[in-house]
Amino acid sequence: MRRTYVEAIVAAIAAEMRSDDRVFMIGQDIGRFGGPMSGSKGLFEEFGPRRIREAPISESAMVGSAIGAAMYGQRPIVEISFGEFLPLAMSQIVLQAANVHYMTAGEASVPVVIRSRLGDGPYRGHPQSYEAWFPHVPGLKVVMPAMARDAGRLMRAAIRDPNPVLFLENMQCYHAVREEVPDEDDPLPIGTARVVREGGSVTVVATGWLVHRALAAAERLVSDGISVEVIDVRCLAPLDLATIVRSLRKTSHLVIAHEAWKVGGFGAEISAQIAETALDALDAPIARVGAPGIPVPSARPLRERFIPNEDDVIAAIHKVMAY
Amino acid sequence: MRRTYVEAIVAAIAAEMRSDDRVFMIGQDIGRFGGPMSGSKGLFEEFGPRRIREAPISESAMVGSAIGAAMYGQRPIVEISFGEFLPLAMSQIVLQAANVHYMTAGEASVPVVIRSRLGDGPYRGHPQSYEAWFPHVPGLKVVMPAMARDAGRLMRAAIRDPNPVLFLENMQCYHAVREEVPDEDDPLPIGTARVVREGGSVTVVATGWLVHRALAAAERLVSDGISVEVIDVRCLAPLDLATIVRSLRKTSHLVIAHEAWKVGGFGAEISAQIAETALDALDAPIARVGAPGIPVPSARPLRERFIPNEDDVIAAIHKVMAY
Amino acid sequence: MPRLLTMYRWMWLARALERACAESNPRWFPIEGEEAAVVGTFYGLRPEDVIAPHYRGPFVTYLMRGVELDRLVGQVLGKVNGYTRGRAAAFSGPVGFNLIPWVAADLGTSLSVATGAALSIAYRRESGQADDRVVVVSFGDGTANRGDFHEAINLAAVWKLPIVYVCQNNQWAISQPLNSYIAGPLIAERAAGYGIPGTSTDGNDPVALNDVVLAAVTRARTGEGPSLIEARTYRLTGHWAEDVASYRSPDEVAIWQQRDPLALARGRLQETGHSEAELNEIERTAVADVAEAFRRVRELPDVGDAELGLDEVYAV
Amino acid sequence: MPRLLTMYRWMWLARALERACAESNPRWFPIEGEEAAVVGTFYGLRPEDVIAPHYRGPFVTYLMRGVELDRLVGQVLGKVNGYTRGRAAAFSGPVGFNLIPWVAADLGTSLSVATGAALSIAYRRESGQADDRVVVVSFGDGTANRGDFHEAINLAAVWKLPIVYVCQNNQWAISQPLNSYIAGPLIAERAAGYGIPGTSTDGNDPVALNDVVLAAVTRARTGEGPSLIEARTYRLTGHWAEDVASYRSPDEVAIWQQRDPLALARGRLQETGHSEAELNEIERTAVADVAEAFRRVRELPDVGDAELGLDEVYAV
Ligand SMILES: Cc1ncc(C[n+]2csc(CCOP(=O)(O)OP(=O)(O)O)c2C)c(N)n1
Ligand SMILES: Cc1ncc(C[n+]2csc(CCOP(=O)(O)OP(=O)(O)O)c2C)c(N)n1
Ligand SMILES: [Mg+2]
Ligand SMILES: [Mg+2]
Repeated sequence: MRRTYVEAIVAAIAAEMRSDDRVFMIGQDIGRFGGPMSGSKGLFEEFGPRRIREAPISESAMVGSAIGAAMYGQRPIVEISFGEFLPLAMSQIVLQAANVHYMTAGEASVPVVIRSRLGDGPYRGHPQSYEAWFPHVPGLKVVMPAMARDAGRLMRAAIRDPNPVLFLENMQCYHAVREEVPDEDDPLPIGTARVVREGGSVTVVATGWLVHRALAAAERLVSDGISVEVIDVRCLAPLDLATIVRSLRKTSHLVIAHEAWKVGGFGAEISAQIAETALDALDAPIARVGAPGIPVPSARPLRERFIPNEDDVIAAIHKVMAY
Repeated sequence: MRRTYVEAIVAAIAAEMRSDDRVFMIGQDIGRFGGPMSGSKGLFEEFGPRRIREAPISESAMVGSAIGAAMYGQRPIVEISFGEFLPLAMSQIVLQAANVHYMTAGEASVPVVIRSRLGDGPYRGHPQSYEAWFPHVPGLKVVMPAMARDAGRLMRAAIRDPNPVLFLENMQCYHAVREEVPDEDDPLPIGTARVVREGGSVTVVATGWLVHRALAAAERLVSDGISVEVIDVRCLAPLDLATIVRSLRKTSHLVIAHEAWKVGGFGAEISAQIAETALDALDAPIARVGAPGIPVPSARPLRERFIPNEDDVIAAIHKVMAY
Repeated sequence: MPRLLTMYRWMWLARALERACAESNPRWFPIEGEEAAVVGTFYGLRPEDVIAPHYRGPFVTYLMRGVELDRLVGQVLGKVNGYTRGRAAAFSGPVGFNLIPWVAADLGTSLSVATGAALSIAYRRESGQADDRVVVVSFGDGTANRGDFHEAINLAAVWKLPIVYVCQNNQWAISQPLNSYIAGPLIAERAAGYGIPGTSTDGNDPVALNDVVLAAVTRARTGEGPSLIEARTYRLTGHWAEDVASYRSPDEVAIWQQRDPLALARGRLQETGHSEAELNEIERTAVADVAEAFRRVRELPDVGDAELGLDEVYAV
Repeated sequence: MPRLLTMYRWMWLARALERACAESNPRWFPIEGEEAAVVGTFYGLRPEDVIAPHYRGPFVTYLMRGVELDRLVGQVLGKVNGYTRGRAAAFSGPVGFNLIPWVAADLGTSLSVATGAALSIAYRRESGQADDRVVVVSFGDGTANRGDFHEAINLAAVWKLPIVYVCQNNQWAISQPLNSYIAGPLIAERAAGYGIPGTSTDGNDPVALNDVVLAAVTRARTGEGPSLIEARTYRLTGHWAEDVASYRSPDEVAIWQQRDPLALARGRLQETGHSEAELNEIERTAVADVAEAFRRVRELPDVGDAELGLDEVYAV
C-alpha cells in the first residue's frame, strides 16, 4: 500500500501495539483528534484511552513518567508534539533516560520511544530543529528518517529497542513524502545510513527534508555533468560512518546538508569524523549547508529564505567541485 | 593581587555591582553561605538581600524571571549552581533569552548573564559539560574562560553586554588556577581566543580545564622536540576562528581538546570550520580529545579515567605528528 | 454604565478583528466566546503597567493601550508594517507598549518572564524608587499544568512581586477537555498552596471579572504581592480557524452559545437604556474599521530580504 | 508497641550508618534528625511496592527491603562490591529491590520518574491484571518548588495513579531557610489544588507519620489515587558532613535537638516498659554492625577499569 511518511509511522505503531500490550502512547491531542498533523490517526479508535493516553501540558512529567513506566515493565511511546517543546523535557531525556542503564550497572533499562516533530512544516508552527544536542549524550539513540518506509521500519525498531530512542519526524516529509509500504514490514536496525542515489562526482550527506532537496539538486545537476551521490543519514546515534566514508572514497568531495542551524549542527560531527578518519579521501574542503544564524522567523517569505533549499545545496556542490 | 579563578569572577561581579545598581544576582545559596564553591563569597555582606537574591529550587523560573527583569531595565546575573541543572532552564535560555532581540525586531534586548559551573570538580558533584548545545543557538553568547584574569575580565564584559551571555565556569579551575588580577581591570571583548603558549609543531585548541592539561602536555613534549602551540578558545560564541587558523597555518597540525564528550562536542564545530575554510593548511587529520561515550561516572577512579587528561592530549599530538 | 459600554466596544473590536484574522489565516487561534475574559482582565490598567496576555486573542489588549491596528493586521498578513517585521508569531506585540512579546510558542515559559518584569519593578521599589507599576499576565487552563506555572507563582509569592496571574479557563486545550488535565478542582484553588489569594469568577461577565482583577491589581500596587484569578469562559470555535472541533459535543457548544459574552453584554446595555441603534453602530463600526484596516494593509508589500535581519540577532 | 521498637532499630541503624558514611566522606549528606521521617514513610510497605526515597538518607529504606549493607557501604567507599559499580552517586540503590535509582542529581525530575512506576502499575490494572502495588516517593521541601513537583502530582491526580508523595520537610535547603522558598503555608496545602488529599504531620513521630502514610497507601492500593503528605522534621547537621552550617542560629538547632526523634522514641519505649539495657543493646548493635561492615568493605578493591563499562551504555 502506498503510504505517506506519517501514515507509515502510524501503521508501524499500530502493528507493534497489536502484538505487544506493553506498548502504549502518551501525548497531547492524540485521541479523537488524531494527533498533531494526524500523527496518531486511528489509534484511539482501535486502542482506546487505556493505550492512547492524553496528557496535560506537562512535558517534563510526560517524558519522566514514560521513563518510569519503561523502567517498570512497559514500552511506552511518549510524544512531544513539536521539537520546540523538547527543551522542556531536556533533563528527563539527557539525565534520566540516557543514564539509567549505565548507572544501574545494567540492572535496569528504559525501552521508551520519545517521538517529536522537527523542522519547518506546512503550517510553519513550532519549527525548531534541535537534533544536534542529543547524539552528544551517551545512552540515547537518535533516529531521523527521511523516507516513508524507513520511517515505519525504524519506528518498529525503536519500539522494540531496549534503550531510549529519540524518534524525530520531519514535518515537511509528513504528508509530502510517500512510497509503497507493506502492512507487514521488518524493523530496520537502528544505526545504518543509506545511499539513496548513486553518483560519482560528489557525496551529499543529508538528513530529513534536506535529503529530498539534495535529491532534487542532484537531478538538476545531471545536465551539468555532475553526478551526485546522496546519503540519507537516517540515524544520528549510532552514526553509520562507514557508509559515508565508502562513498567519499569514491567521490572525494563532500557536502553535508541539514535543516538545522549550520553552526553547532550535526553536520559538524560528521565533518569532524571525516577530518579525523578519512582526511586523505578529500580532494576539497567539506562544505556544510544549514540554516543561517538567526532565530527561526515566522512569516512565510522569511521562513523560505531561512530554510536551506536546493539552490543552497547546488551552490555548495559547485563550491567543492570547483576547488 | 593574586586571585584564584573564582576570586577573579567574584571581584569582577562586585566591581560591576558597585558601579551599576541595575546589576543584581539571583541564585541558590549565594547569600550568607557564599555560594556553591564560594562562587559569590562576600557579595551578600557587601550588597545585602536586595541585590543578592536567594531563590527557590526553580531553575526555569529563576532564568525566566531574570530574562523578564533584563527586558524591563535591570542587568541580572542568574546563577544555575551547576551545569547539570541547565537542562531545567533550557527552554528559557534557547527560546526566550536567545530570541527576544531578533523577534522584537530590535525593540527589546536581554542583558542577562547566566552563570553556571561545568566540568569535573574537586568534589565530583554535578559534573556535566553541556556547553556544546548553546553555540548552536543564535542569539546567545557563550563564554568559557580557563584563566583567572580572563574570567574576571570576561565577567565584566558579560555583565555590560546587552545580550544574553552564558558564562560557563570550570570547576577544576575554580581554586586551582590563580594569577595576578588587578582590582581595576578592563572588560575583555567577548569573542577572542588567545594563544597561551607559542609553538611551531602543532596547535592544540582547548577549552576550560583542558587548556591547563594541554599546557602541561606541551611541557612534557619539549624534551621530545615537539613544540606545541596552545590556544585557549575562551569564547564559543562568537568563535574567534581567525586566531586558530593563523596558528594552524604555522603548525599545519591540529588537535582539539575539551572535557565534554567527544562526539557532538564543540570540538566538532571547530574541526568543521577548519575543514571548510582551511583544509589546505592541514598536513594531517584533525585529532579530537574528549570524554568517551559513557555517562559521567561518580567514583573517583572511574571519574579520573573518564575525564580527558594530559596523556590523552599527548597521544593525540603524537598521532597527528606521526601521520 | 460607562465601563460596560467601553468594554462592549473593545469586545466587538476583538470579535471583528479575530474573525477577519481567522478568515485570512486558517491557522489563526480565534478568541470567539472569550472576549469578556480578555477585555475584563486587561481593562483599567495604566499604560505603564506591564501586560503579558495569553497567546489566544491578545490583539485587543494591545489595542487597548494604543497599538496601531494596521500594524497588527500587517503581522497577520506578513506585511512590512508589522511591528515584528515578520519574525515573531503574528500574535506578538510591540514591547514599547509595555508588554511581554511572544518570542517562542512553548506555553508556560513566558509566565516566568512576565514574573521577571514584576521582579524588575519590585527591585526598583526595594531600592527606594517610586514605582507602583504592576504586571498582569494571562494564560490558559491547559498551560496551568506546566512547571513554570508552579515555579513562577511560587517565586512571586516568596518575593511578594506586584503581579496578577489570570487563568483564562476556556475548558479546553486544543482537543482535550478540562478533565483530561485537571482533577476536579478549580484552578484558583491552587493559590492557597502558594500562600496567595485565589478567586474564581465568571469570565463571561467582563465587569465582575474586571472588579476582581482590579482589586488584585490594587493589592499588587500597594506591595501586598501576587494573586491568582480564574476567569471561567468557553472557546466557542475550534482551536484554530479551520478546526471544526468534531471532538466535542455540539450540545456543550450550544449551551455556551447561549452565554455568548457579547450577547449578554448587549442585553445588559439595553436594560440600562442603550438603544438598538447605538449598539448596532458599535458593532458596525468595529467590523468596518477592521475591514478597512485589512483593505489598507493588503496593499502593502510582503516582508522580504530586508526583514530577514541576518545581522540583527545581537544588540550592540 | 512492636512497631516503634522495630522502627527504633531501623532509626538507629540509619543514624549509625549515616554517621559512618559522613566520617568517611566529607561530602556525604547526613540524615541526622530526620530518621523518623524516613523510617516512618517507608515502613510497612510490601517488598513489591516501589519506593523512591529522597536523596538524603535513603540507605535505611533500602535496608528495610533486604538490600545488603556491605554493598551499600561499598558504594560509599568506591569499592567493587557496590551495586552501581561506582557509576551512580553513592546514595543510589539496586532497582531489583523495586526502587527508583538515583541516576542524576537534578532534584525533582525523579518525581516524574517515580510517577511513571505508578503509571506502569495503573496500566496493568486497567488491563485487568491483578496488581495492587503502590509507589511511595519522598522529596525535600526545597524540591517541592521544582516544576516536576507540579507536573507529576497533577498527572498522577488526573490519572488516579497509585502513588503517595511525601515531603520530608526539614525546613532547610542547603543554607536557605524555608521562608526563602515558600511563602507561608504548609506544603500539604498544595494538595487541594490538585484535587487530592493532603496531610501535614509530625515527621519526628514515626508511628503517627506511618499511620498517615499507610492510610494513603491503602487509598492508592484500592484505586482511589494519589495523596500528598508532609512530614515536618529538621536537619540537625549541616547540608553535608563537613558543612558547619554557620548560616543558621544555634538556638534553632538547640530547640530541635530537644526533639531528636531517637531520643523521643527511646523515651516512649521506656515508658512502655522497655529497659535501658534492651535499648542500649539496639544502639550498640547498630553501631557495631556498621563498623564491621566498613571494616570488611575497606578490604575490598576499589572500582577501576573493569567497572568503567565503555561498552555497557546500551542494553542489548
Ligand atoms: C509547552 C507546550 N506544549 C504544547 C503546546 C501545543 N499547544 C498549543 S495551544 C495548546 C492548548 C493550550 O491550552 P490552554 O492553555 O488552555 O489555552 P487555550 O488554547 O485553551 O486558549 C497546546 C497544547 C504548546 N504550544 N506548548
Ligand atoms: C534542580 C536542582 N537544583 C539545585 C540542586 C542543588 N542542591 C542539592 S541539595 C539541595 C537542597 C535541597 O533541598 P531539599 O529538597 O529541601 O532537600 P534537603 O537537602 O533539605 O534534604 C540543592 C539546592 C540540585 N541538586 N538540583
Ligand atoms: Mg484552554
Ligand atoms: Mg529541605
